[in-house]
Amino acid sequence: MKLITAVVKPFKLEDVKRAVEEQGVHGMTVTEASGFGRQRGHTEVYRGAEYTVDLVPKVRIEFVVDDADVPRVIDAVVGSAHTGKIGDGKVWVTPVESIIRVRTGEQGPEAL
Amino acid sequence: MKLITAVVKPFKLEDVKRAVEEQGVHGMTVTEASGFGRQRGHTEVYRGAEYTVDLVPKVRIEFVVDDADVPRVIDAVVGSAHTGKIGDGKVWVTPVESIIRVRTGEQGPEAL
Amino acid sequence: MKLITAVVKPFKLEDVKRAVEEQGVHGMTVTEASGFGRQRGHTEVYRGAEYTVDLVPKVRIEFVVDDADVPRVIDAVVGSAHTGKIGDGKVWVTPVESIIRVRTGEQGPEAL
Amino acid sequence: MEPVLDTGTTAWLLVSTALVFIMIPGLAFFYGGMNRSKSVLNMLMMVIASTFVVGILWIAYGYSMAYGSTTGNFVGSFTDYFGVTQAISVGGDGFPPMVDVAFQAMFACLTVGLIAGAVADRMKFGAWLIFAGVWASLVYFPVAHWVWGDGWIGQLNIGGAEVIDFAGGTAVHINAGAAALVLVIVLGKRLGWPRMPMRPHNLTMVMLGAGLLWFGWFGFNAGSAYAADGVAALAATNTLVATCGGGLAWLLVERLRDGHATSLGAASGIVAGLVAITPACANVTPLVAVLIGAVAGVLCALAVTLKYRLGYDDSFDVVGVHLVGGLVGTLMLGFVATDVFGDGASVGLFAGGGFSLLTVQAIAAGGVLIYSFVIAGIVALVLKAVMGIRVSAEDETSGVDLALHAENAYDIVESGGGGAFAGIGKGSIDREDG
Amino acid sequence: MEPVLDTGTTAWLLVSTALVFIMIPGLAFFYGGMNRSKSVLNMLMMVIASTFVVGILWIAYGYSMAYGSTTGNFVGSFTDYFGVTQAISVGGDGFPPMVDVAFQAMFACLTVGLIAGAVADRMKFGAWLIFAGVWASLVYFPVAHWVWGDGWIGQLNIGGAEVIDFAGGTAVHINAGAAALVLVIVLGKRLGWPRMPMRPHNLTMVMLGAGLLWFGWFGFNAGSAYAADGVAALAATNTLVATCGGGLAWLLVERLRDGHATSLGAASGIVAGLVAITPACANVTPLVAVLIGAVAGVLCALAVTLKYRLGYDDSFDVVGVHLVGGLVGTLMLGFVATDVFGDGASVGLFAGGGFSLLTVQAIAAGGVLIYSFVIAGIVALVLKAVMGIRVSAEDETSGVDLALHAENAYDIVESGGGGAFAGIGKGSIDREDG
Amino acid sequence: MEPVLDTGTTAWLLVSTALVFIMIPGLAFFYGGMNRSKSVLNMLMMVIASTFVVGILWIAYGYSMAYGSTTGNFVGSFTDYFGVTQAISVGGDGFPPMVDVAFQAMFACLTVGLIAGAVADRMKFGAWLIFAGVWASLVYFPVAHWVWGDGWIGQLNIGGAEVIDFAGGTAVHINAGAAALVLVIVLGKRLGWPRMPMRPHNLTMVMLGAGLLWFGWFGFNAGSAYAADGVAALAATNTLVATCGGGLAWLLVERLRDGHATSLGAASGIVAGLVAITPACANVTPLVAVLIGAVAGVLCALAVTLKYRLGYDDSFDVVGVHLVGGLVGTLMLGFVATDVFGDGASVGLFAGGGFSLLTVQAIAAGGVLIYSFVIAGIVALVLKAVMGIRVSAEDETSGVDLALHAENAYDIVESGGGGAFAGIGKGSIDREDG
Ligand SMILES: Nc1ncnc2c1ncn2[C@@H]1O[C@H](COP(=O)(O)OP(=O)(O)O)[C@@H](O)[C@H]1O
Ligand SMILES: Nc1ncnc2c1ncn2[C@@H]1O[C@H](COP(=O)(O)OP(=O)(O)O)[C@@H](O)[C@H]1O
Ligand SMILES: Nc1ncnc2c1ncn2[C@@H]1O[C@H](COP(=O)(O)OP(=O)(O)O)[C@@H](O)[C@H]1O
Repeated sequence: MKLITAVVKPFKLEDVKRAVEEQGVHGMTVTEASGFGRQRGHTEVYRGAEYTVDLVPKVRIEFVVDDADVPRVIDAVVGSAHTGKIGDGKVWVTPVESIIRVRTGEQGPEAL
Repeated sequence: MKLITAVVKPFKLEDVKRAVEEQGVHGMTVTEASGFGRQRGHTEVYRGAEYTVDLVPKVRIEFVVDDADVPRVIDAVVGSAHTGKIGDGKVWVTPVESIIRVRTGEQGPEAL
Repeated sequence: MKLITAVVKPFKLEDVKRAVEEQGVHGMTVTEASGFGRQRGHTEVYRGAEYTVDLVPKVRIEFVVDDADVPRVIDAVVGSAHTGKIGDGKVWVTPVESIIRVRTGEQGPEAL
Repeated sequence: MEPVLDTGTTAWLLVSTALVFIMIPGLAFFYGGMNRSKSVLNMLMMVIASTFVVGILWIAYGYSMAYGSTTGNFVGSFTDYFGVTQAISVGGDGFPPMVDVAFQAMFACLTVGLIAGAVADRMKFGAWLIFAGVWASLVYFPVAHWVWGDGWIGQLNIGGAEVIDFAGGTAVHINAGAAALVLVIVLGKRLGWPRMPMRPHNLTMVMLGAGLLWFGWFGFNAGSAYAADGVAALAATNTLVATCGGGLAWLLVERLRDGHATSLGAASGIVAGLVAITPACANVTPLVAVLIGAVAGVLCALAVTLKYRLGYDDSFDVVGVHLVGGLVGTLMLGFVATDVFGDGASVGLFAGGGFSLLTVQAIAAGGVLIYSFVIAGIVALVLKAVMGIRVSAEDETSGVDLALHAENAYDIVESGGGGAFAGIGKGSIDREDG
Repeated sequence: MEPVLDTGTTAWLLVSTALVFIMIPGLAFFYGGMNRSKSVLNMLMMVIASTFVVGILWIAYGYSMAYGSTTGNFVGSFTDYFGVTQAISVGGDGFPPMVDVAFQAMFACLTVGLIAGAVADRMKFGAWLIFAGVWASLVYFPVAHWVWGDGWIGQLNIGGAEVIDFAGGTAVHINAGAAALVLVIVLGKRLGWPRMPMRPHNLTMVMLGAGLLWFGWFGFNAGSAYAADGVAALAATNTLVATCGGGLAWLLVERLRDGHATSLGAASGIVAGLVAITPACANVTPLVAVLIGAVAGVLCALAVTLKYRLGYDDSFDVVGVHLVGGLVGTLMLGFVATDVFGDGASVGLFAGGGFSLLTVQAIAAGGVLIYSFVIAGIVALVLKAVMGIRVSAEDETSGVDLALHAENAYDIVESGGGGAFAGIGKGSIDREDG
Repeated sequence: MEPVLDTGTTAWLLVSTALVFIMIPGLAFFYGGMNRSKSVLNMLMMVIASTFVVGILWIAYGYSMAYGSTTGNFVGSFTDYFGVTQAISVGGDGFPPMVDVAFQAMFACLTVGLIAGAVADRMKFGAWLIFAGVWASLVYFPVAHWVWGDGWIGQLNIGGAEVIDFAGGTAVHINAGAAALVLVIVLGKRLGWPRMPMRPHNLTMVMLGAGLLWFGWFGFNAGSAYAADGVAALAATNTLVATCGGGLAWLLVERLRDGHATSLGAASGIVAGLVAITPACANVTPLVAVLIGAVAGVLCALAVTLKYRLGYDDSFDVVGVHLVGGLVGTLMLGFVATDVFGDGASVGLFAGGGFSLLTVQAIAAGGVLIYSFVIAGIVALVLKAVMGIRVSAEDETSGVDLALHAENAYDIVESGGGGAFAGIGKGSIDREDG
């Protein structure tokens, strides 16, 4: 099993959710985050003053999925979160050794 | 060492905390999250109108623990977070290669 | 590739950011968190009453970095987040199997 | 005899002016709290900036159109009080005319602001401001003349019954409600409505707004007595208790229909009660005022779900609360109005007045409703054709606060202690997201 | 001579009515900010909805019980002013009686609302509303008669000294404080109290509440002069400066005791000063008013920790601030009251009046304290037996806002820009959690 | 003839007192919303606690220094009204003198509070309170004497032209603005300024503050007529429409300069318009008032960026809005003042009055500006030398709310339902972080 972590632009959350649902993903966990990357250095004007923005709002989405589903889910996320503009985000994959559903105690793929 | 990530119902946080403390867990890190899973599809009435709820509030708890403690901690979490109703959450385990305590620079089990 | 997760005191975020930038880290993702550790048990007085504080505010920072950069980045984080007082936080490392840049679809080190 | 200044009445009108003023921010918060957090500032801005516009138009020519010498009982002279310099005087007969200018200015600004609650999240800011100015000029100023100036509604008399619209159930609430209805029909629904819940982002703000509205409404209603006397006192008492009735009734409906009495319901019931008692507050006894409020509470609580059945996205229920509540108060007078002060006021059916009062009330309400609906609809259609009145889907999705005003309302770091995020950019603008 | 309407006084009473009204939302915010964020709406609802109930009861029979012809100096006639139609008139002797109905209605609603601060997070909403209505009927209306009607406290005279309770230290604050004390004893502690900190979730809201309370208190105190004259002016000045004294004193206590002067302390000191000067504001000079406020600031700051020692969970210190502050002002008058206007008012010990004034003040305070405590206790016990007054532990844990009102106060997405969470369900209800 | 009490005027002054009072919390919120969330409570505390101090000083000796018999037209007697007991009376000539004590007390407190907006995030709380008390004593009380007592500004007469400062453009706004300027020069910049954005943490709070300020300003300006008459009515009307002009103008500048009209701009434009019309509200017609507001809106919107060029960290633009806005209103009178009431008031250049009025206006403005700047600078330097006026860098970084007041403003758990974090410590204090 794998954990896919995606950091994407907040307004893309709905789209990503719909895209992965179509791939049969049954669940995900979302947190609000702030991101720092190449977008850094971008300047803004407010009340007549300029300043540099470092951290921009992102959402961080986690999916635990079966190994076999990883490529499809990644494609769905990348496809739906893509705008082509800087700051679109990252998706990374880490190994998961086990997973349990709290409600039932089921383990492994059944827990998803 | 392992990282145990638990996504549970917010009002269970206190119970989980107490349960893992009894297992000798020395620390944890908590973030507010929103969850999407089988609970999705559930409908609500507000101001006379019905709508579907997708994301429901959860807390996401991380414990870095010794390999040997993993089963006990998982049992404590699952036991204390359990309500038997849909949306109770998930617990998953990922490998940790190293850990450092910032205050002292200690590494490995001593850092916990 | 590795994922470095650092949980540090909130007011150290700026310092950590600067320190890792000097190590050439190109990006990071930050979430607000609450921590529970040895700091627990600490008591406070408010409105004439004493009570124990369990969860204290932290920030949780994630860096995906090349394997080779891990030690340097950890040193930078530990060095910059250090105050020597209890509650300074932890840094842990987990393996990453792949990473993709959403904007371009680049994979691996190029995605960083 | 020389005109005598009544300083007590003048003091009361000055205060009432300030009280009605605070309803404007009150309204902004009442609506703003119902927004999602990505569009609350835009709502505050719509209400405040339309006040900027209408306040200036009012002293330029609005007061003159409302209170100047009449042209065919339709509209007052544009120039009689142009710039309101003619109203400047130290004294006055009872009160200086300028205090009436200020007092009524607040009514004009507030009435226009009411409409904003219907168009949350999706209207172009510039188009809103133009709509506000044009609607005030073509609809509100004439209708104020109809009701309070020398206009046809004030002149109506059927079988001795004359229209009762003490503080503006018709001129303010039905008027604004009708305009809101047609404006949202032209504007269209919010993206995702009604599928997405779009619940209030800050119910304490809604409550603050309701509290300020209720507070200011004492000036709105009791100030409309144009005297510091027992009429004002009755209006104040009725303003309190009708609202109690409205709030309680709305909560009961929710408890029975949805299972829970909500704070949004309490706030809405307050406003429904206030709206309904507005035309009626000097023409019924307090227990009847409770009844009027309660009926409005029930009917408005039911009416706010109409939009789901009929499919117009009146975002914060301007129609369901102001149009319906205004009709409740205006028409109930036809039944329950009594001659409380024994000065020969028109009375309703139950007080032996027959159907005459009900008839004139219905004519007044219907006349204003249709006029406002038609003119507002034409204005909206013209603006839509000429400049567009709706923001892009992208701006609507990412939020009009950011898109139109380059701001997010909140940058609250609850951990506080570290100030980690504060001002580093979290509250700032991710322009590439647009 | 025909009764003459004083429009200035009438205007001032109309305004004071509105000013006391705004104390109700002010109180709701003062308390609501101290809640945890999972129960703020319930606090707003308790204060607002008890106002709905008490407002209606007041005009139905409350005013009559307070100001109707007396039965044994204990309670006024139920019917003299039933429905308050008897108070309707255009003019009046000085002011129209109806303005007194409205002004005093606010006192009744506010006094009941004060009690809500003690029972945060855990009382059944329906039980609260019934308690509010019954306590108002059995305690507040009679006590108002005792103090301001033809009741025994107004009649007390020992050695020429008569009770001074200008704006209601006894009738309002001691009265509400005593009821709050017994109600929380019957109701029990919040789960986790006092182990869990349960700190205020929004101190800016507490400050807003304190600001609105202070603002409205000018009407509460200076309006109680029932005239727009120098007595009202002195009351207003004292209302300002006693509060300055109370705020400063509380901050000093905190600085010395806890190390930091807090904003919760500033807000509490404001209220303590206001409470203490309420009975006294027309009977002392401004510098003495500062002293009264400062003494109240110190004593209340110390008193709010009593609950930890005695073990009653008076959540937001209704006892520590209103009961104690009310006693401070009422009893200090026995020492420092002077005949400021030279009209023969009772004076205290330091002005050569001996112990007479202190004695009557103590009798009045004690009488109201005991009566309110006993009756409120009986009402609470009966309600507890009959219907239960406390929510389930599950509802209390997950939060009464959600459990009772199906709402969360806030759904704020600070990142704003994306509107990712807004309205998708984060602010919505996870019903399974219950 | 016996002095006659005018209850209408007295009522209006009592109300105006309350209205000016609410500007104090209004100001606190206006500024507080602009803070980062780690320092909002400290801002509220600075404004509220300086009110505690100045309120007491005012009745002790401030009123006496302002309105007592003059010493060389520089300052009033310290003892004439010491403790203001001399002002106690039931009646009075027109109004009881005590109502003037209360009304003017609010001006003193507010003026001092204005300065706080410049020193956000970094000033020691104790040092601020001492500065507040000393500046009030050495600067505000004498300057009030200059302008409204028997002081030199009130005596100025050049070619028949006398200074016009109706409600305090010079005495309040220029005075506070000049003090703020020198204080921030002595205090130094916030850490990270101007590199870090430090944007407002809660723009709805800024709007609430602006709304309350506007509301209270009706009492500030129209109350300064010291009568419930047509002068007050004109002042009220101008207070409305100048503000509309100011708000609209600021939004236009932002739209053209930055691309977006912001809510911070709307709020700032409101205050700029209010400041500018303050001295002028009884000496111009409403359309000219719109012009004054609009000019202030434009010039202040441009002036707030000066600090970046000149390098002083006037955090929330006390200089840019109050000093500049006060100068705009005061000096524009030299051009546009007209004798609106035909009572021989000084008129400006455009009304044929030549340069005399402009000259006296400039002398008054300049005199107060220099005096306040110099004395405030000396006070600040002495305090800096004696006790230090700035918090440690550590406290500033982690936030003064926590460091000075042991609190965080917010502990909002938006998920609500679970109440997971609420009160468990998230809102509590991580003392080791300091
Ligand atoms: N090395 C990294 N580790 C963790 N998160 C990262 C890393 N690099 C980027 N991110 C996250 O991805 C987001 C987008 O990255 P950025 O470099 O701004 O844009 P892009 O991927 O389009 O070049 C960042 O805001 C941050 O949240
Ligand atoms: N595949 C997944 N990856 C990550 N988080 C998940 C996944 N599935 C569920 N979750 C989390 O677990 C929570 C509970 O899951 P849900 O399916 O609603 O209930 P249950 O586990 O009782 O069937 C979700 O709200 C979500 O936060
Ligand atoms: N076992 C753990 N798993 C996850 N996070 C932990 C763990 N132990 C500590 N932490 C995090 O590190 C923070 C600091 O730990 P703490 O024990 O308080 O201080 P120190 O590391 O200085 O001894 C905690 O607040 C928590 O967020």
